[in-house]
Amino acid sequence: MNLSEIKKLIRIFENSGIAEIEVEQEGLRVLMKKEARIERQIVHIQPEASIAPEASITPEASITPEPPVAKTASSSSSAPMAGTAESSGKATAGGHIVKAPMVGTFFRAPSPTSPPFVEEGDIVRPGQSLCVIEAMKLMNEIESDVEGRVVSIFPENGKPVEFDMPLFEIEPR
Amino acid sequence: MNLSEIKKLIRIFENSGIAEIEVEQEGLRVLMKKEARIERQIVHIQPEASIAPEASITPEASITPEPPVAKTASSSSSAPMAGTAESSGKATAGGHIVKAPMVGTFFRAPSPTSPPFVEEGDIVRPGQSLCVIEAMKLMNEIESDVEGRVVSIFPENGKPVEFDMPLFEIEPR
Amino acid sequence: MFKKILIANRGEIAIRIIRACKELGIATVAVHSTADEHSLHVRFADESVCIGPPESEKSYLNVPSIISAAEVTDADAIHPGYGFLAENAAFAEVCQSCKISFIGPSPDHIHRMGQKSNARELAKSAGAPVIPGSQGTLQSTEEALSIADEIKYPVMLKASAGGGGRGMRIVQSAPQLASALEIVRSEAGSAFGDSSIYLEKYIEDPKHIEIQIMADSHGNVMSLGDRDCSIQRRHQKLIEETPSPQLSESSREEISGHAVALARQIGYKSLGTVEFLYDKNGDYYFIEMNTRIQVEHTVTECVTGLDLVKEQIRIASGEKLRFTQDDIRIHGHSIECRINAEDPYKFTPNPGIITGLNIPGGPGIRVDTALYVESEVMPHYESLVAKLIVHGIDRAEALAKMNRALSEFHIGGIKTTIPLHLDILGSEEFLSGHYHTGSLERLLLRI
Amino acid sequence: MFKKILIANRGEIAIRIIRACKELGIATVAVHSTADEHSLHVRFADESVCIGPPESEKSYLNVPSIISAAEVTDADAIHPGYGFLAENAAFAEVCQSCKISFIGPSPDHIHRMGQKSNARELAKSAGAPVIPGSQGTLQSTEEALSIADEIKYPVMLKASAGGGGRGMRIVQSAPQLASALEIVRSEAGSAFGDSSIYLEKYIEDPKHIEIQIMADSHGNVMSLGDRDCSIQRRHQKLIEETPSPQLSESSREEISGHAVALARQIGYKSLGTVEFLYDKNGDYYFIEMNTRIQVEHTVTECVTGLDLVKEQIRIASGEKLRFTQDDIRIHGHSIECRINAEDPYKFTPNPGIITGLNIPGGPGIRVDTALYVESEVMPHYESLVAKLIVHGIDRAEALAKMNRALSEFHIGGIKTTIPLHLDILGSEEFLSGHYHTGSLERLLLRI
Repeated sequence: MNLSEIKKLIRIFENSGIAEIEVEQEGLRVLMKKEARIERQIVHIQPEASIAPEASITPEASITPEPPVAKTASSSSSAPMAGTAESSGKATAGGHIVKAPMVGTFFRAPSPTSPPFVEEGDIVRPGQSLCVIEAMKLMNEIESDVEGRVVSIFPENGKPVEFDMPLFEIEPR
Repeated sequence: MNLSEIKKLIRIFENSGIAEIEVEQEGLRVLMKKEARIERQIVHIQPEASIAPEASITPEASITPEPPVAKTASSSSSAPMAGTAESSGKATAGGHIVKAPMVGTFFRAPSPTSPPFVEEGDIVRPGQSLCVIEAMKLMNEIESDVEGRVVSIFPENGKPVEFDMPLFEIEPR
Repeated sequence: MFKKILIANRGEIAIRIIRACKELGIATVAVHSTADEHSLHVRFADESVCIGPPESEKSYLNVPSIISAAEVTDADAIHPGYGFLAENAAFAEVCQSCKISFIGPSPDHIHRMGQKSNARELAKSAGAPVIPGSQGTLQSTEEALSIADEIKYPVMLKASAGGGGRGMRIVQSAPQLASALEIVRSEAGSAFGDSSIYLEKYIEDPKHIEIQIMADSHGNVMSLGDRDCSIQRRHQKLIEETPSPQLSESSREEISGHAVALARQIGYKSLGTVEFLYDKNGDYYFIEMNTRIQVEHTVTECVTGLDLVKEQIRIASGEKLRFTQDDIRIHGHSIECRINAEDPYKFTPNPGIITGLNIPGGPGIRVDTALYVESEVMPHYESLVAKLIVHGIDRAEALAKMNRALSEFHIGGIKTTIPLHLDILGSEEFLSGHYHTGSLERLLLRI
Repeated sequence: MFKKILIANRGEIAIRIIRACKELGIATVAVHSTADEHSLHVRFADESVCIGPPESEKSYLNVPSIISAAEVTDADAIHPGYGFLAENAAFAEVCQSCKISFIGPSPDHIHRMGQKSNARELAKSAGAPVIPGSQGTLQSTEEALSIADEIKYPVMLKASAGGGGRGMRIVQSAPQLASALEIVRSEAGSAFGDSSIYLEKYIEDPKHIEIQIMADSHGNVMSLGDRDCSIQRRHQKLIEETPSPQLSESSREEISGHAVALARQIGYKSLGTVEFLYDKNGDYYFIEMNTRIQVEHTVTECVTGLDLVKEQIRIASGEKLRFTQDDIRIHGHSIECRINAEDPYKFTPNPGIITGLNIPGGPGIRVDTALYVESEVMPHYESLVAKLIVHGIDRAEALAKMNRALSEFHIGGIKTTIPLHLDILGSEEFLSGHYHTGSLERLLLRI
């Protein structure tokens, strides 16, 4: 059982009429109780098991909101978005993530002939431009909100990005 | 048992009259409690019992297809069968059960004026007639297949029974 | 024909439009908020773009994000569905300026019909009856008395700045008029800071009758029959049916004629719905025109055999209608029940996770929904979660089918309007067909 | 009209019949084996009776149990569905003797149509063309040669005791006939212990065309149009459509005429299906008559707007048909895909627990199924788990709808024929409409 499954179990428990539940499996023990009237959940997770991904007790598929239908091969291959599940997964693992605040086309430089705003390894300061996102013919400059070193740049230059997509990973300092 | 099965179990538990349930199977243990002040009756099911097929609450039971739709009140009240969930539940708790081998009308005596074949408390032998089931105008005598004492007679006289419905509980000796 | 359509909506209507596109061989782009990432419309579309956070204002109403999504995916048209941006003339204009086809009427038509007083004048000039009343605001008590005499009592006094049921008073006869006028005027002044008042005939217990019209860009306009949408609570439709069980064939033709004449006069091009109040005397009055596809278009589809969303797309792409008014035949009877995630009697929204789902099937049953087991009905959006539509050879069969289908419909995890629908279908008033816009509220008092 | 009907069947057809009863206001009794305790038909019925263990012979084919269940629940009629006891004349007779109405034709009609040689003679005497061939078994090579000359090659030699594709040989021309006769005769002798042989014309690549007829007990007989059921594998229908894409209007009328004439001549009363082979030259031949409701009755319902199960019940209760042949109109086009729990290419049954389910919806889609999430598809019973039926204004729209709906249909936990249906719908032969009973087998060789 991983964290998202526990989160789901909490929701199931919250919506139920029962007062207490304890689930134990392969070294992971989860105990939840409702307090009379206050309705608060206490989650005890044994430290060694809680973070380790191999503590997951059930096949992922049985818990993850299972797609009721599979997308066709053509549809997934034609998806135009630059970011992938992998990149966003990678993004969440490390430092501070700058995400796309709007839908548009991602450009690393203010014009095709200019040098990029930043390169991986550069040090940036708050307010410094990182890229532009073109939306409805307008160039929207995206600024860093932290001081740090640019660890990764996720989208390719000139590719579309959608809302909330990770753009940069910055190691704060 | 995965999350969706636990969810089912919660619902089964909620709708049951019991206050606490613990299910253990293949390294997974689930314990649920209801607030003590609401419930009086406490049923504790041993891990062994939870795996035995006779137990009313087993991991299998939690997987049992739950009704996707509830029957309407009128439908359940008009159900003509003599046996009820209670009687069959009770039946499974104790001794040897003689079940209906066919659909028909249950009669405790060979004719309206005769005395019943058996009464609760009677000792019966293999091959002794216990009742008749009338089907298609034919009287089918149902015989005991064990020697023992008649503990319970489940259907009422003159009521219809369906296939596999418990008719008698016999304590073998 | 379009190559790729972006659907600027969510839920069942987004799926409805994706289905039409698939059947026409047109690629689809779904847009969605972060909350809708796992929604069925996202899964069913060929591509999807996340356009903002859960709040509608920042996602489904976010014009730059939606236009940008169309641009980055090379969509050549946008279907707005209903609600959200469907009747937003400014949005239709932005689409036009960005060379993206808006699947709906021109911005000008949306604008003109969106202003209710303007729509009323257009209808009047096209010969449709409108609710009689004062020309603008009342200047004096004498004027009010003379108009009321002319249009006959009961009349309604309305504050020009009022709305939502406030600043209104029904007047049954002349002796009450002067004092009522004083009261409403002073109420309006203190409530809205504007004491101007107008007067119109009060229509008692009317039916809400609407005509589905369809017009292409080649001058063809036709009616696809009526719908009776009188089962409403607080102006929210709950059950719709066609044909209306009360309208005579001649009234139906007459009202349809007015709807077609209005569309023709203004040069309307798209699907549209012209709404009327129909009173106990058989008189009817134009109230407004909706310039979008409507929730209840489904019942018209059942009885005509046409796919209105496909026709809407074809019209927007410039195609000519492939049939004439004479080809339209109404077969049988159709009823729609709106299944909302609400407490059926308190009408409070009831979002939640769907724990079980049994969708009715068999002959004459249609279900449009975005629900699936473990999907979440979210508080951010409207509570309509499924449309159950039946089609029978006559009203009696349609009613029997609806009762049967509702009894099979199981949605676990949330409260829905299903029990209320069964109550309505069991009420004598509904069964008789002689129900009106006040019937449901009165029925609720008895339950 | 009946007060309570017992449905002697399971799965989708039991649900189909329960739905019709509910809409007619008739109470229902489901019967079930112990394995089907949690089945949807049991839940949907007003009452249920367990009639035996999982094996069909001891439950759904257990006549005393079923009759007894009807007696203890006071059911006044039994609907047999299709399969199981639907064409069992003895069962229909038992019902009659127990004063329970059997919803179907008389035992005599079931019996007469059940004997294929008898049915052929009845059809012949009613003027329908039958496959030409020898009168009974062949006496000599000379006789074979002379008949073959008369009916034209190719001809088929068949062992009288053969069946299931064994003991058959196609002969293309006269020189091969004598030796082929020797071979089949000796094969038949050793395989079946009976060396009698008969000869008939070999129909190359025919279409399977059937006519839905309906006849009441007041002398009214009518045709509800044709169905093309040529997509078959090992004589199992997989896709059915109406109207047949290849039949001309005049052939359709002619064939329908024969079906109606046969029913009228024998005084048939109920629904029935008269099956024909239709060859490349436009010639057609009666093959058999089915005296039950058929799996594919759904497509006829879509295009006629009628509920055939309700009509069947009304006829059995003695009611008169409420319309005439002239009232029957065919609207649009309908296709059914049978979704079986099978490996789509190996056709091996694939029972299992349903782990996920997404049922297609929207306009023109009908699904008949007993599936629900966590239900079990059992090895004891036939593999049909769902029928997906579409209705479009023409064949092109119906095809587009079927492709769209199949792509939305998700059944988790078991393999189904859905991928195969998509292959068939994508094949040129199916698209052209010029497919025949051999098309699927050939298509499978290419996949």
